[in-house]
Amino acid sequence: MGKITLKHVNKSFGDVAVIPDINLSIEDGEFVVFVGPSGCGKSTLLRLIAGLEDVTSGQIDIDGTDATYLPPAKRGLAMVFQSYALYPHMTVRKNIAFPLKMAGLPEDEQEKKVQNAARILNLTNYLDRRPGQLSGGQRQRVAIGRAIVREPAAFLFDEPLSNLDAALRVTMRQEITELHQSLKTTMIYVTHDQVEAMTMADKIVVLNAGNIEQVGSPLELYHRPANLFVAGFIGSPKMNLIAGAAAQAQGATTIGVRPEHLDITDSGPWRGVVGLTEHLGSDTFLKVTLDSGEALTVRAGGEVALRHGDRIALAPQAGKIHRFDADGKAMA
Amino acid sequence: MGKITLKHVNKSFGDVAVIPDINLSIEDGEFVVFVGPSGCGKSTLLRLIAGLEDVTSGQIDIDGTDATYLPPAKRGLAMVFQSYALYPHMTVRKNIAFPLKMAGLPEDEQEKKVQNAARILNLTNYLDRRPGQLSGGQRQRVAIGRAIVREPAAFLFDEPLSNLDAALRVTMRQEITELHQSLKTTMIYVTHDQVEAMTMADKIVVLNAGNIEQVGSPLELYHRPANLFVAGFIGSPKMNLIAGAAAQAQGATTIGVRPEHLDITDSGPWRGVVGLTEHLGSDTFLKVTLDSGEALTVRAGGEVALRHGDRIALAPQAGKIHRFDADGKAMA
Amino acid sequence: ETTITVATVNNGDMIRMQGLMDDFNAKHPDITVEWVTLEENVLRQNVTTDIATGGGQYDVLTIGTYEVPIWGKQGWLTSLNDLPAEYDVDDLLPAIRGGLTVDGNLYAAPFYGESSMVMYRTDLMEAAGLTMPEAPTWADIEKAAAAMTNKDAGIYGVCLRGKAGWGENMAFLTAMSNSFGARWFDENWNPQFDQPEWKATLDFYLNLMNNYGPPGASNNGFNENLTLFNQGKCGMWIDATVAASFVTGKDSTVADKVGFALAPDNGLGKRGNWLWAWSLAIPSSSDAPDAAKTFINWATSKGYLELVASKEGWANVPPGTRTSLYENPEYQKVPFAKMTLDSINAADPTNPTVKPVPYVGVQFVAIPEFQGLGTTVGEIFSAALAGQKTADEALAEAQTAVADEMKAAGYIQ
Amino acid sequence: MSTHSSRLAARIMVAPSVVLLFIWMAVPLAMTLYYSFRLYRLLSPDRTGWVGFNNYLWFFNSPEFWLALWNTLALVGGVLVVTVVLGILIALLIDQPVKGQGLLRILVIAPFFVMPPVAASIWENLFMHPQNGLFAALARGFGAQPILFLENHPMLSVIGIVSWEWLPFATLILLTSLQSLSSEQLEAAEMDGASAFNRLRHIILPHMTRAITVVILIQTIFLLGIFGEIFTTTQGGPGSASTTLPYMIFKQAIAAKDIGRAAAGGIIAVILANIVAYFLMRGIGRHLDA
Amino acid sequence: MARAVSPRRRMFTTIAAWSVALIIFFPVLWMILTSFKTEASAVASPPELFSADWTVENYVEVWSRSDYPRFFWNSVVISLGSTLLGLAIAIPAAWAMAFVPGRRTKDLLMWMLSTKMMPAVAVMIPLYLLFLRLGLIDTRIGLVLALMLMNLPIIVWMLYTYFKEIPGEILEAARMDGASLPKEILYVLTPIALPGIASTLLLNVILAWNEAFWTIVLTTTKAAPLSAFIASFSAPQGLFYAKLSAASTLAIAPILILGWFSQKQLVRGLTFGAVK
Ligand SMILES: Nc1ncnc2c1ncn2[C@@H]1O[C@H](COP(=O)(O)OP(=O)(O)OP(=O)(O)O)[C@@H](O)[C@H]1O
Ligand SMILES: Nc1ncnc2c1ncn2[C@@H]1O[C@H](COP(=O)(O)OP(=O)(O)OP(=O)(O)O)[C@@H](O)[C@H]1O
Ligand SMILES: [Mg+2]
Ligand SMILES: [Mg+2]
Repeated sequence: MGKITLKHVNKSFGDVAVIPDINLSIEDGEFVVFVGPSGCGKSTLLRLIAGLEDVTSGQIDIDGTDATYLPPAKRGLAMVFQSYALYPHMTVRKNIAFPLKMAGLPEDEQEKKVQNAARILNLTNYLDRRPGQLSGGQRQRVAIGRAIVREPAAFLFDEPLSNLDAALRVTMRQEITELHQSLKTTMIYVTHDQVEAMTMADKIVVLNAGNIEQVGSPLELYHRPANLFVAGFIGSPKMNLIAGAAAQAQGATTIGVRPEHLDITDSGPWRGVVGLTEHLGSDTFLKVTLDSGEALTVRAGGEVALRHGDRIALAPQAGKIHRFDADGKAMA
Repeated sequence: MGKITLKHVNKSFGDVAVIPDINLSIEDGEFVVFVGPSGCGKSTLLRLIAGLEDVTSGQIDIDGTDATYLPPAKRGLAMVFQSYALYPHMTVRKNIAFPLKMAGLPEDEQEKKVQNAARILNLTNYLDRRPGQLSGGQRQRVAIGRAIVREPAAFLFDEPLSNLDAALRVTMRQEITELHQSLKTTMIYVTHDQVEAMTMADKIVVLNAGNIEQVGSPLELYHRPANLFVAGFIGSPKMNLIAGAAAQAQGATTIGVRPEHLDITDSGPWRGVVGLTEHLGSDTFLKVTLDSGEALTVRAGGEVALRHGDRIALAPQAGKIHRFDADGKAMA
Repeated sequence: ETTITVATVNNGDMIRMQGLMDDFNAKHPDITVEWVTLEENVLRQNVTTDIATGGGQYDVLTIGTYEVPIWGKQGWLTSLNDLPAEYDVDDLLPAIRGGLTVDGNLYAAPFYGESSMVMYRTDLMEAAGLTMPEAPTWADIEKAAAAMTNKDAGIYGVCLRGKAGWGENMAFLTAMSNSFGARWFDENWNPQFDQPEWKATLDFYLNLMNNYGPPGASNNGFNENLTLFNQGKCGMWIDATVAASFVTGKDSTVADKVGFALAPDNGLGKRGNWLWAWSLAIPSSSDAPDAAKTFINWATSKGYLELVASKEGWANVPPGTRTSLYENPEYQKVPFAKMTLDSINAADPTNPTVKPVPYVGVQFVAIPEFQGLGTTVGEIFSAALAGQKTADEALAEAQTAVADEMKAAGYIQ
Repeated sequence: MSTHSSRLAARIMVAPSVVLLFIWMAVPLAMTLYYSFRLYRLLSPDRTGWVGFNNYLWFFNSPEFWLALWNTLALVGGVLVVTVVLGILIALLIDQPVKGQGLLRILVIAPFFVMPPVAASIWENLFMHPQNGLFAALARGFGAQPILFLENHPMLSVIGIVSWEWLPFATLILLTSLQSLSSEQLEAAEMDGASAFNRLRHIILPHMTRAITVVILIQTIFLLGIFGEIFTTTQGGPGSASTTLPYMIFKQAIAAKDIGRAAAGGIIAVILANIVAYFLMRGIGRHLDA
Repeated sequence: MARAVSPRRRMFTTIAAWSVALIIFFPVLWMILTSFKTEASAVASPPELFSADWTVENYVEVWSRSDYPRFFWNSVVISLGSTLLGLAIAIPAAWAMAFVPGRRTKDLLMWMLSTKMMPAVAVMIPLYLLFLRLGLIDTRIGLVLALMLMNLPIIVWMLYTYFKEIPGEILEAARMDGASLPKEILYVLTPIALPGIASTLLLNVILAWNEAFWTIVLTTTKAAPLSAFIASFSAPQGLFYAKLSAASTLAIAPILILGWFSQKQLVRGLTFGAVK
């Protein structure tokens, strides 16, 4: 139903090769998350898969057949645009019903599906408004609604939850996960949210400047980042990277320790001074400047008594040190 | 310089009172964060303060003088729009320089400030592009750049970081915090991100359906939510709320315990079965269905060995139980 | 059942005919008449295009004395020689009939005819202590113009056509030049604008207009002058005889103070009046020539004149076509009837000028090239009136332009 | 946006227009080109034949040709300046929320409803006429001599009349373009401290550039062919003072009935129009796709 | 979205806008007033703003003199027919050029406009002959075709500008939602571009309505529209301004009504809220 394969896909805008050469295979029913820094080509990749943009070279297969030159409408995919792209002249109801109308569903079934989507998305009271009368989050929900009413071969989501509040986001996250579990439809999902990436993905694809840095399950990436880029990108706050003596001591050019893998113990080998403290309630993040000059972030419990200027000692947890060679590659 | 007071401000769109009656005072130099569910009126409130929307009734003072009918240009505020509102026909450079040009700055100073902002925002390579050629996150950064190059009486940010990746988001968060510290300019900041709200705010304003539910420092809200709404809204994953017998045992209608305040111990009073587990790497969230039927979320360490179907017992940490009366108000 | 399409100009007499169609329809129920009524310029453009390309859109054309000889010669028109006896061809005014006949074939039946004459303000003449002779000379005109002009009161002694165009200022000036002994061409088609007669004509005209004419006269045509005259701003106006009924009509503020005189002369034997007849003709491309002929017979017959007289009174009968009309005692009661007849009789299209010419036409030269030539020369003379050129410059320019065209057209080497 | 399939679709979508317009252009153009080398006078059908470039030469040798060229450009330029400048101002004005906006807009576009010959006739006789015109009456009311518009300022008068006719066209296109300006952009500019003038200069006008370009190009093409108004008002005069190239062609086609010359004039006009269009495209064409 | 403007400014703009509109409209108003005057007072000097004797006699005469309804109906068929046909052909073309621009798009646009560069009088005879051979003289279909082709470049150009201002992503969304190209254009593009389409329609109907050269050259009786009607009232012998004004007023009255409906479609910001 929804197996998607990219073979040597290249995409350039004029002279700029936004995506130099990508090979990727997405299995039927998989939930794949694309992450990567802003501007790395995630939306472009999605648009290539959708058929909204032509590949400069390479091939895209959907379900084993070459779809490289198939028009978007024929690919049977549903998409949530990063910019929403709502139909400004239609009410929310009509916006959501549009794909159903295009598929030729009878009116009453359209209405039933719309009502259902609106309920999930908390939009029931807004069905008769136009996009111009909605808040940013409401617009985003309409965009999601338009995608989920259908039964496409695959869903493409471009940062669908970025304008929603935490509570709704959690709800929506679960809704989408449930949707995935019940439909078993392939989903490709772009997000900047670590929690979304970690919890929803079967497979995370880390992109950097149009290249794939690593593909793997969330925990694989968390525990065994293939290189410095992935190490720094996955996990928030990001992994502490230490070069110099401490690294050489481990036989590596750089070593990395995640903030949550640093314990504050008087016996710790690394000593330093507490700088900024960030209180999230549930946790506290401490910036610690080591005597060797390195700045580390440490995650501590919600109620630590440490203050700016306090001296502490840190110990990395056993087996939680990542080692990287001079090329930034992870060492076994 | 930037004290803003709202007195009995009301805003209706047609029949719908989006903001029924708000009183709020923002001190000069304060960093205030507005949070609340999507559609609760955050953007509207910002637009009222900016003067882009007329109050239906009530008064807005800026620096002690009545600014209710002052046009936006005269209020001396800078704003980042949720929808970016970039000038499509100008390059990034010109977009950012626009407020400076309007203020009549000499070209070379404009260029210097633009370069500086571009550096902070990682936009240096994109200065000659038009907004249409940028990714979503790049556009958002341009919008931020346009606000921060000026020296306004106050900044209004409407979800400025929602489309940025985690790493950049952390950087930008720090940049804005530093900007605030160095300029001491009032900032009003709308966000859905709990981390941003908790770490950046001097004061968080929790809005719900156009009403203020609670105003307070981040930790105040975390530790002493005034009511069920705030309790549920602040903190992620959200606080577990338990009614029924367990609550009555505490003399309350509802009690609340945050996921991070539940320990998994065999001696725990609440017993249940593990359902879904979400692995974030740094943490694992467990959904536990108690024997009494309540579903709780529990935060556990990154590497718990529990699986779907395991039976466990939970104990709330001492003093971390929130009690609410029948009206949802917090009890002392 | 035949349908014929009749193209007509939108003047009052033609419009009136459309209102009287019941009579025709009653007599000829098998013929349906469709009208195309257009303004003169547009009509001429459409009709010319149609006939020259053999379009065959029309069955009856309304054309003037300028077109008939040219088109007749081309064989574009159906001869009307076989009109029934009761039509009484011999009753047509000879001057008019002559202009519509080519090589003995009558190619069009005149619907109404007109000439030009002097209209003047009796009250102003009286105040100036002058009287207008029945047949004034140009000197009389100048004297009267000088006497009547009172620019402060907004009264100008004489209003003449100044608007450029072969049917506007050139109609007037060509007719006027006849009385000065000038001609467009000599017998060998050599243009004559370099001759003293033309110089005299133009000098006189410019002098008259500059001293006694209204400002902005280079844009005044028939309609503009009519308006001015009706508003009492002109002492004299030399123009078409048809104007007589307008300046004495209900829209005129000077209706009861207008006198008429023959167009002026210079004692050379020709008067400065013209001759024009709107006539009905059948293009040879018509597919219903018989029905068309039936219609023309009806529209230009004596019976039609009586029909108009019975419905609208004698004053509204189309003038200038039939001798019998002017012999009718009822019609003789109509004011300026006689003046119209005299004016028409004073023009002779086949022998229009003092010196001999190779062409037919009083205020035009009936050759295909004349419209273009008239337009060009009209512009030059209009510019002279506007003060952009002197008379000499204008004449020299006209001479060159016309000579070039005549060469191009192969009349002269 | 542009993908293989959409490009294919695009080609199919433009095809009908292109094919129809090609036929519409090519056939008459070919015929005109053919006639332009022929002796073809409607009223002298017996005299025909090839004349080489004579018809063209007639134009180049005509004493009024260069003046006519200049007048043509003056007419186009003058009307463009008036309509675009006033069009922008009026579009801005009637875009404001004012009472009776609907009726107001109708009034502003009303001149476009009047057929050009009628419009010219009204202006000539009811306004510019030195004795009966409203302007003359006004001038006399102020104790001044009436201006002889058509005699002393023929080109200006024609430009004035044509501008009045075309102002609604410009206004309406510019107004519609104004409608699509997102209000948030204006709000952002306002927040950025832009004064009303600066918003106009930096946001509104740039937004309207494409519409302005279109107004200029479309009007240029129309204005390059205008002759009716001139015929009704000044007859190209006095003399040749207000003769334009199309009016010269008009005289050849309608008065002189010389189809060969008119055709040659038509070809010259097409060349002139192409030259003008070329410079316009070089000057402002880049705004089309931005 | 609306921010109230201060009453004083509102009043100022109202006065300014109305003054400008009235100045522009004045000649038309004058024409309408003239149509109710007698011929004499129509040219009275000094001009009479309000005639002493109002009359509808001009209308009576104009009406009785020719078959106004037939001319009117021909005008409606020809102008609406040519414009609607033109829109049907031009909307796809403009879609293509606005949303799938290629390197040649600008040239193509320019070329389309260049088909209008030939002065009408210069091609009068060629086109007349062409129409004659095709049997299209004096047929409505002939005029519909001619005017459609004459205005097609204008329609394409105007639509192109309006389409260019619509974010392409909205159309992409429709494509993703399974809309075929015709549906994308019908359900999404057209309604969003409605203000532009309305003004295109209005302007081109007027252009066709007012076309006074070809409509007269190519018709005689059956297909003659109001331009021919008008041409039968201008410049005959005798005073005619009042009658001409009456005829013109009759000719513009129907199109005023169309104008009224079209301008209502010119509403602001249809794209508002569509994209970030
Ligand atoms: N022009 C309008 N007409 C009617 N209702 C409107 C209009 N604009 C906004 N609203 C409604 O007002 C409410 C508040 O909107 P607002 O944009 O302030 O929400 P918000 O808190 O910023 O939401 P979000 O987090 O989703 O951006 C929403 O329910 C929205 O639907
Ligand atoms: N039309 C275009 N012309 C030129 N460059 C473009 C164009 N569209 C996008 N780009 C560039 O391509 C790169 C990838 O863009 P893309 O939108 O795919 O990024 P992204 O990964 O989705 O980023 P974000 O997370 O910020 O949305 C960016 O650097 C962007 O500036
Ligand atoms: Mg993106
Ligand atoms: Mg918002």
